[in-house]
Amino acid sequence: MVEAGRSPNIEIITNARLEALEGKPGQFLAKVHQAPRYINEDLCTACGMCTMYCPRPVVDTYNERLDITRAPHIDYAQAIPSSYYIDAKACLRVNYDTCNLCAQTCTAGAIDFSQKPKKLELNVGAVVLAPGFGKVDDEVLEKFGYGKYPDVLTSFEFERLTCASGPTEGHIVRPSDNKPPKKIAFLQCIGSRDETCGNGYCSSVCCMYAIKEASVAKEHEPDLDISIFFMDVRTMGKGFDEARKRAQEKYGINVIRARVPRVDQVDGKLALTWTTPDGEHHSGIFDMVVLSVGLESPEDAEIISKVADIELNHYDFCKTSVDAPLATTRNGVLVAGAFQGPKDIPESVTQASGAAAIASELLSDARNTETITVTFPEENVELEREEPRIGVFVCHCGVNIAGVVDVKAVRDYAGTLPGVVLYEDTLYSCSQDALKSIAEKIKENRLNRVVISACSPRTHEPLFQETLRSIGLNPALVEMANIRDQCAWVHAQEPEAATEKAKDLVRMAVAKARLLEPLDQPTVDVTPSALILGGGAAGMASALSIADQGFKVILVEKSKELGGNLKRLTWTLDGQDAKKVLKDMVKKVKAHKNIEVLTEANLESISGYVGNFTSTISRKGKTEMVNHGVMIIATGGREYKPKGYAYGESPRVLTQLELEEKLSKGKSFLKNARNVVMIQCVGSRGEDMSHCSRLCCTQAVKNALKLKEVKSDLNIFIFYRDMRTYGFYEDLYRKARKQGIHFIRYTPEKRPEVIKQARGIKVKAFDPILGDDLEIPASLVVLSPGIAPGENEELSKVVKAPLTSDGFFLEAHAKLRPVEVAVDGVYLCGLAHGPKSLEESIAQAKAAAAKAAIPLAKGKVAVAPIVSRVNQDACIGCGICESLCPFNAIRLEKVGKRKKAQTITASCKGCGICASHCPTLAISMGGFTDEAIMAQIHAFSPEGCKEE
Amino acid sequence: MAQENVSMKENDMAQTGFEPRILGFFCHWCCYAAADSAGVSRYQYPPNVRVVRVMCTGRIDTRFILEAFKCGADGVFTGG
Amino acid sequence: MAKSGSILVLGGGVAGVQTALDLSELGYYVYLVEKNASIGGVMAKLDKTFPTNDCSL
Amino acid sequence: MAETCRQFLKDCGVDPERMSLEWASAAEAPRFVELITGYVSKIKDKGPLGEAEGEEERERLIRHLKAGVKAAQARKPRTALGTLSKKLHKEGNFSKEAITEGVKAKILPALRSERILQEIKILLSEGALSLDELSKEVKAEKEEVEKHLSALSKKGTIKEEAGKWSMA
Repeated sequence: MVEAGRSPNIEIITNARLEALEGKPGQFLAKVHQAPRYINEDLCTACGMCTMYCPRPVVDTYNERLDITRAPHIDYAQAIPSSYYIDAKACLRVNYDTCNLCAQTCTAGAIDFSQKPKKLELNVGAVVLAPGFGKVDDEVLEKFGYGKYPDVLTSFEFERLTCASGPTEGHIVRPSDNKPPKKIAFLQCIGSRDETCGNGYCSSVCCMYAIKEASVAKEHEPDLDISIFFMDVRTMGKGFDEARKRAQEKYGINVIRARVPRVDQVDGKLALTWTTPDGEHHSGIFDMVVLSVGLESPEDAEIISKVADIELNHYDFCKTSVDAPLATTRNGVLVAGAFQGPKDIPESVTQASGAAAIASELLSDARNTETITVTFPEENVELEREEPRIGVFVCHCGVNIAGVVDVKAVRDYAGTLPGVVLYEDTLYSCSQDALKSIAEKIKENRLNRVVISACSPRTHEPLFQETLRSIGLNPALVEMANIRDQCAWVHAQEPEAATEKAKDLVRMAVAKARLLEPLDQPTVDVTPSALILGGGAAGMASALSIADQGFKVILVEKSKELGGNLKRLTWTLDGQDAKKVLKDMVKKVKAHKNIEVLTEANLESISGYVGNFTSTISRKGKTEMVNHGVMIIATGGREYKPKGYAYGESPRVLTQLELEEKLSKGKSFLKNARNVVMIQCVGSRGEDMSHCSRLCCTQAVKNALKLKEVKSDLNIFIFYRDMRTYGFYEDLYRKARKQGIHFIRYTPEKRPEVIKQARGIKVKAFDPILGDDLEIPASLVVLSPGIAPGENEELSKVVKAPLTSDGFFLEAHAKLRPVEVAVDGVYLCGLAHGPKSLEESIAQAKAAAAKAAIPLAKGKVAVAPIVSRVNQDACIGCGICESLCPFNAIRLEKVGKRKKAQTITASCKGCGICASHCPTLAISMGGFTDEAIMAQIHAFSPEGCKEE
Repeated sequence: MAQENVSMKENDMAQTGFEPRILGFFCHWCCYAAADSAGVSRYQYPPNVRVVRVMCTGRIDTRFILEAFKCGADGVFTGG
Repeated sequence: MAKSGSILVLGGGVAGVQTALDLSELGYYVYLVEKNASIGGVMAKLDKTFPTNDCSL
Repeated sequence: MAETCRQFLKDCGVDPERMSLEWASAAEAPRFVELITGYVSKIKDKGPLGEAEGEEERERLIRHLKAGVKAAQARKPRTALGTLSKKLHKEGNFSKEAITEGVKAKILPALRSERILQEIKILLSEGALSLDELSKEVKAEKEEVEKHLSALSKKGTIKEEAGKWSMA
């Protein structure tokens, strides 16, 4: 987010709405109305004086109305833009022309009541709609006592309560008496899966956040008694089922399968009654009730639909289709995030990148025509060469650090250290105004080394490095002391020891900073092509996107034909002809001038680095070398092969895909059929594979409905554990129930059994509602086997990309980098990443295409400067380094008469094994020199310790 | 006897009052990241360790460890 | 008339911000239009995220 | 590296258990916390450096370490370390026995010999000492010390007067 605020090519227009969208794709004219902030963004220093002096209280919507702020305020400390604004509705000056106190107190002169609303007319080539989601009506919540009983909260409110920067600083208290609650109930599906309020869909995220909020609450208050009331536990995302299980076991959260109809208040406490699946009635008293509210379509969905001229679906979300999940009904207008349908963060982020790819396909001719390139001022080499002049900035991080560590004491201590000429504390050093002020102070004091004592360099170093660059200093001249993640947060109970530790860490950082040296910022050219592994739906979708963005693609498929698992599908989940979707895609791929398809081909090896890979592809007994800049793994997965359930023993036992294939050829096989039994979670969720395969529930429902369509007198039974028909798929589930399809829950301890008889087969299972065993003679048993990983293990070794414990490829970061793998320049999509539907695969493929196209579009990649350097005068050419380097990044070369070691900078990962094994200490690491590490060790001792 | 008791107590006090100084060498990609994530999860652990970040444990040289002991470390924890 | 190299992104939540970032990296100019006074959307209100409990900012 | 370190720490009079090498991946925060907590309490039990070692003088221990650092910088032991790593790497043999034996046979003697040499120099620069005294101070057999003494005196770095050695 901070990056968006810093990018010169992103213009943030706040307080604004779209009023009209005219023209055609490539040449739209967007009319935008912008309301005044009344505070000049460029002048505001975010000091907060205006908030302090304003006499007008307003409820703090950022803190879910749990707190009070004033008319001029900022939503939260790290907000972007980092400028205050005035709430026009509440302000006395705006409405009554009185007061004006804030303008008088503002020393920066930033408050400007002369601002008028602006009308902007923007020429754009494409539009991406990402307005997010709306909130469930209060009316729906009132049924559960919300608004009537103070201790009934929404999950969003509860989220703020558990947050350290929230209104209660993370203490969970009852709003009615400010006392900590002992028993909390979470009610799921509030405003979701509920036709009475018009929201028949599943919101897809509430199960996860309820478990998260319950875990966080238990983390704060281990004695809390928490119950979550579910209908189905829908943790179908990648790794979510395991996380749920862990949370349930670790925190002892009670999971109750029941829908609570209402909430009553009795003697200041909240009374609930519910019925469990076995028909028993229960009741209980709770101190607090949290309503897990669903995601609605945005409040302004209809306005957006009118203005942008796009259609909505029957729930007022944006209308899209399975084969083009990010396209609206208007060409050139795309959609991403929850407006397309309720979804979680990883999926929103994926769709966002996917929408970017489609816009980039559309406008590839106009790439770089309107962007601004930033040039950094030239490095002040002379200043860098001067004696170290160190500035130390100690961050409060709000209460995150200052709540534990005595920040001022650490700051003053820093002032006593040699070489330090400036020492200050900052509230949030990563906020934009703080960065600005740090930059100014560096200039004013002619600093040439900077120590930021704040959070982790892993997350924030790039930010401060860029600040240095922006004022003509080499980015390698900043060092961070991690006094938050590795100090304040982990020693919360020992403020004194934490403060001592912080001082030590600062002393060590300053010692290292004294020895920091400027490092080169090399860049290398990029080979402008992509290698894509896998010719299924995901591989083809990403190939088409990259090709349409104007780059060459080599598509490698191991079988004879393109298509992958899509070849086995007959209908998509929204009822389209899957064969046609496949045919269209294959045709486009084959006809595209930028795509070269290699079938019956395999990746044998890959070397190089982002921008310059060289791969060996074997094909029909021959091998060839291919150069490419990036790579996408889209190797797919496969249908799990069921074990047991008489599968393979009786022709009456099929898998869902086999059923689909049969159905597509005609219905004669159903002629004498009476009972069809479907069994869910075959192989999934702990039977053989531990993960949930995500779409088998929906697929089973889809096929059950298809069977009913073909032969309406069939009796269909679906044995399931939790029906996970998330999002709009819930519609299919409801339809299936209405058509009389029987859904029977089973537990893993009592799985249904398929028994072969002399004539035909029967299914024996336990029915929890009857409380007894059930026997169904079945004409057909359809198993829903999960999605198993493909042959990922070998590929994982070739590419050096890690797998999850379930055997799927692991993404670089589950939320923020969902389509990248740990190896730079290698991206991931489709079933190779984890089980998902066709529409999700296509969206993810587009996202991978966007990420992969970034280095291609830039044409150059920066090489990390932390690499080894060989002092060739000291090198004796022993070759120890060459033989030990895990990345083949150092080799012996003839220099004059002798062999000397030389680093291949672009391949070097900076591990330093060469340096630590060099007999003559001839190798040093950029940013981690022997001297610097020694200095840190010496500074470790409070009395100081010298090298001898 | 009584005297012995006192000295035992003193000894005990000294034992429990001893706060060792420990130097850690953490790998940027693994242990350092794990330590960060421990922070994010607000796990609590003793405040005795000071950390030197390295890009990989392969960077660690025997002399760094000896130097650390020489400079008064009671222990050295290397984390890959 | 030539195509425009700019794109309008409506909404400054996690999806809008990610779209804007990717597009700017791909060589386009982005107008990020947000109805509130700051970007970040709901994501900025989340303390931690499921299942890793990472900080959401 | 770790094994070399352990064996050499022992040679310098430091309990090798004071050094620990553990693995925790980025995703293993709970494991990290467990490891660090366990390690700190282990060191607490051992007491301050020098106490558990039973060295009567902490000063002597520090001197071993000072010489040890110098030894670890010297080319001979470093070459031994590099050569062994290279060999094991080539053979793909990372078994504990191979490493322990290799270090014991090749690296430790080089490091130890260099440490003794460095320590003799440190001691003699502070004052004259007899062979017996030297042998006790550097924690080495007389034969080992004698070897270094005769080499040093050949080079003219040190001299012997009335049974006591001092810098020339």
